[in-house]
Amino acid sequence: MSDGNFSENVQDPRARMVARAAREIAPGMVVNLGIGLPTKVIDHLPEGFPVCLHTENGMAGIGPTLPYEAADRNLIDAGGAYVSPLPGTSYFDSAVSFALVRSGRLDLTMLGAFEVAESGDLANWKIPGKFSPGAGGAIELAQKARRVVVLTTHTDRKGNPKLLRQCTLPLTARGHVARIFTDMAVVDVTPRGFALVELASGTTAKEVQEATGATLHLPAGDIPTF
Amino acid sequence: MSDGNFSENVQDPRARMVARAAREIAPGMVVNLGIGLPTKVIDHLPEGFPVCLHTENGMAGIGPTLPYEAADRNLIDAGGAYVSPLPGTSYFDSAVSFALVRSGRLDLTMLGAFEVAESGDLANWKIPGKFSPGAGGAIELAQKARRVVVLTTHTDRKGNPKLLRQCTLPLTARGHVARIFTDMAVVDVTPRGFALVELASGTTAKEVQEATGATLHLPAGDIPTF
Amino acid sequence: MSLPDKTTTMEEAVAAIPDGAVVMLGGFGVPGTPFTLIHELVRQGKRDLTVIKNDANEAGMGVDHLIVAGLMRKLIVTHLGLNANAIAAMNEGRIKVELCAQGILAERIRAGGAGLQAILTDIGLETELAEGKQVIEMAGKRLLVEPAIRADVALIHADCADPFGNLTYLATARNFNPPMAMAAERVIVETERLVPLGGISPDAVETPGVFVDHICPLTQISEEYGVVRR
Amino acid sequence: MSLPDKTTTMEEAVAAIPDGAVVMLGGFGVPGTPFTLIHELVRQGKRDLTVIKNDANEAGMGVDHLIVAGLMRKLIVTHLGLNANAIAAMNEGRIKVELCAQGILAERIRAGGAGLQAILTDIGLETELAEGKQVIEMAGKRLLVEPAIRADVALIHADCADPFGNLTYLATARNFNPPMAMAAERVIVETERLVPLGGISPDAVETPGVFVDHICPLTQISEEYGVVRR
Repeated sequence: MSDGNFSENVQDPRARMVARAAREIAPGMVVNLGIGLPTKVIDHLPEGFPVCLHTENGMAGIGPTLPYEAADRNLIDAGGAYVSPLPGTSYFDSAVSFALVRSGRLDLTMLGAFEVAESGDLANWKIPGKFSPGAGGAIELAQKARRVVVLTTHTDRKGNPKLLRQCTLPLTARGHVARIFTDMAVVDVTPRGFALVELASGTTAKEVQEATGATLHLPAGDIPTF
Repeated sequence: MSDGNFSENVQDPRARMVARAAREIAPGMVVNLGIGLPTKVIDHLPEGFPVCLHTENGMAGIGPTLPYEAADRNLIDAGGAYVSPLPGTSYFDSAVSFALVRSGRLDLTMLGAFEVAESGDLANWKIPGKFSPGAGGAIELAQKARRVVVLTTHTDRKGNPKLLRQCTLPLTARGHVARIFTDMAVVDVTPRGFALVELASGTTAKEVQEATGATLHLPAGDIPTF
Repeated sequence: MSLPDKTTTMEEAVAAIPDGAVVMLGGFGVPGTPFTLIHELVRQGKRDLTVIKNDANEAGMGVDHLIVAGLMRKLIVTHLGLNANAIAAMNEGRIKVELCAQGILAERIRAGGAGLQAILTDIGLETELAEGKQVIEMAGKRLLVEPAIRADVALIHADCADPFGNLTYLATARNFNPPMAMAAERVIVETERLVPLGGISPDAVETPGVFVDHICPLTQISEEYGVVRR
Repeated sequence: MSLPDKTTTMEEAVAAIPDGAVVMLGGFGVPGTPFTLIHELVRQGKRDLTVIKNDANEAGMGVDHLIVAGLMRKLIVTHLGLNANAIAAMNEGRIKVELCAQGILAERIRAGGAGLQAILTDIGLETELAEGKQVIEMAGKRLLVEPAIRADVALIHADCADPFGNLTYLATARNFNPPMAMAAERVIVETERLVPLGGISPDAVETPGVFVDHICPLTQISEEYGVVRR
């Protein structure tokens, strides 16, 4: 965790994406961070920042992760990391945990993605024939958080775009992604499709468009960088 | 509460009915006693008898009722009586309280009645135009307890029978009453209709038949008394 | 990270409730009824309310004040037999009353709090409680569709709260409070005790603060909360 | 009145489970998994089991023993990504796997425990999780019918129990244990600690003993329960 401020001047593009995503969290929010890149957002929150982190295995108010030696065997997050409580943390069962998600008490979820469509469709749980371990809690997080944002590299390992006109993989949820943070840009899902909001410093709008599998609408004026 | 044994030699016919009904409770049962006559069954259980009494406002393991001076303002039963906990009592919310009832964990409920039909139909919550305060928890108790028995005077204040071929009042539940304890008799609901099981001492089968609004099938041999 | 502070005054919390609101009230009889919040509703003269509560309390206390003051349009309830005012208001058409089976009311509220749309149940089939309700067939069985209920506001009585809104209740004062505290757009809590963050063990929390919007510490426990001499 | 004693041995409690049983297992990852009861299932060689659990644990622990021993016919689960044995058994057709959205599995189990027949939800609509499910229309909205789930047996891991079966859990070891402990014909609990009746405050009980059939005190906490070094 950083020291009282959001992180600045992060060099690595992925770390910069994560640091930028952290600024998406407003004081007082209830937030669920998905497994993988989203979990790292926690490291970029200012110390003492007023936020309630939720994990779907039954905890609101996640504190810092603990090393093996200091871990409590009964206290993990949904990704299996050993975490700690804060003053004011609560534990609850799995039914209550998703009651919170489905009834609108989760202000924000940050999820990973295989594919995101310009309509806000998300695919992040199944690659038929290759990978189908079950969706866990992703369906409900993606469908019911008040705001759904995605953290992902802009392209896959082979350089293929992950932001597409339509998803080709089985969907997690339809039409709920509002914003995408990548190593190249911040992109909003709008009624017109993808809209470029910010550029990673050193990246051009042209490069982002070339790495995107759908039209990228550009803003009228200057494009902020992160 | 009596002293280590079920009550014997009770003189008053209503008290005798209640004492007889108490012997319906087997050790280890989970039991809900409805408001009115059924609540009095508690006074006829032997001290230390192993039974878990449930009240629908959120308690399993009711202990003795308390006088005004000793009452806890936060601890009542569903009828508003101030009760006490036992070692091993638990409190829970109203959703859990009826989860227990509907899911088959309630072994026995004892309810009052306006009318009981020979098919086991029960009417005990509404007299149209006169009395319709709502059924509270009665519908679920009558429909879902593993065994439903009724405690009632055999006739109403005007001497009209309460055990009938068909109920005339709105039903609480259809076909669930198994046994009826009255001031005159113990009557079972069978596939053939009402069957006389026991007689209050000093009462004849003929008298019971005359006070009953349906055919009363008599047992082959002697009829036990209570 | 730290957890935000939701303490406020009762005046302010109740001021945000609009006329015409659907309001859930915790409590079963006296225990768990948010008597002080109800008084504040009356003091601020909130009108045309739809109230959801297990029972109508008794004459002269709790929900009865809303009936007497003419602030209630509709009451969704399981039993109002102990309050002659409520029965009279129903019979004279001054309030509309919807009667529910008690456990089904609890489950409909819980379903609202759990973000479900409805439950399917056989409770009340073949009784007049089933009249007018949607019936569907599932695996050859006829079942009633009982829609989830959510409210604009839930008024909750807790024994103990921390500033984030984690709550505990005492004995049978729990009753409808936990499901209602999950099922409203705005959850306002009156609490007998306020402890600092960390003052309630994370395992002991009965309503997680995530569901709660406003915490109002009570400055006194009026006699309405006491033992009723009958 | 007094509350009955339900303590017994693990051997005896598990012996009553028939081959072919539908068995719920508490736990999410390591915390709350009834590892010792699972070992006893394997030792007694119960066959043809249908297992309902959040996840398939990891290779070499918990539910994996049932897969490796060939005792499991079907697994109803939300995620099995951490257990390569489970994925292989699924891909090779040795076990049938039914995948559920996590919160919907929890709610289906809870509905079973609450004596409801089903819940109606929009979760999973327009995804392949909706395939083959009954859809109904309520108030103009299409909704999925998700049937309640009950099991023949639930195996539960508690931190603390009293002889009547009142239970408490620790931290995130709670997870699926409370809803499962309400949703089975026979509920068997392994507990790290056994306290006398009255040893758990009535307000602190997380699973009321009314739902519980057998209490088996653990004599040791094997390394499976420990912190996993990754």
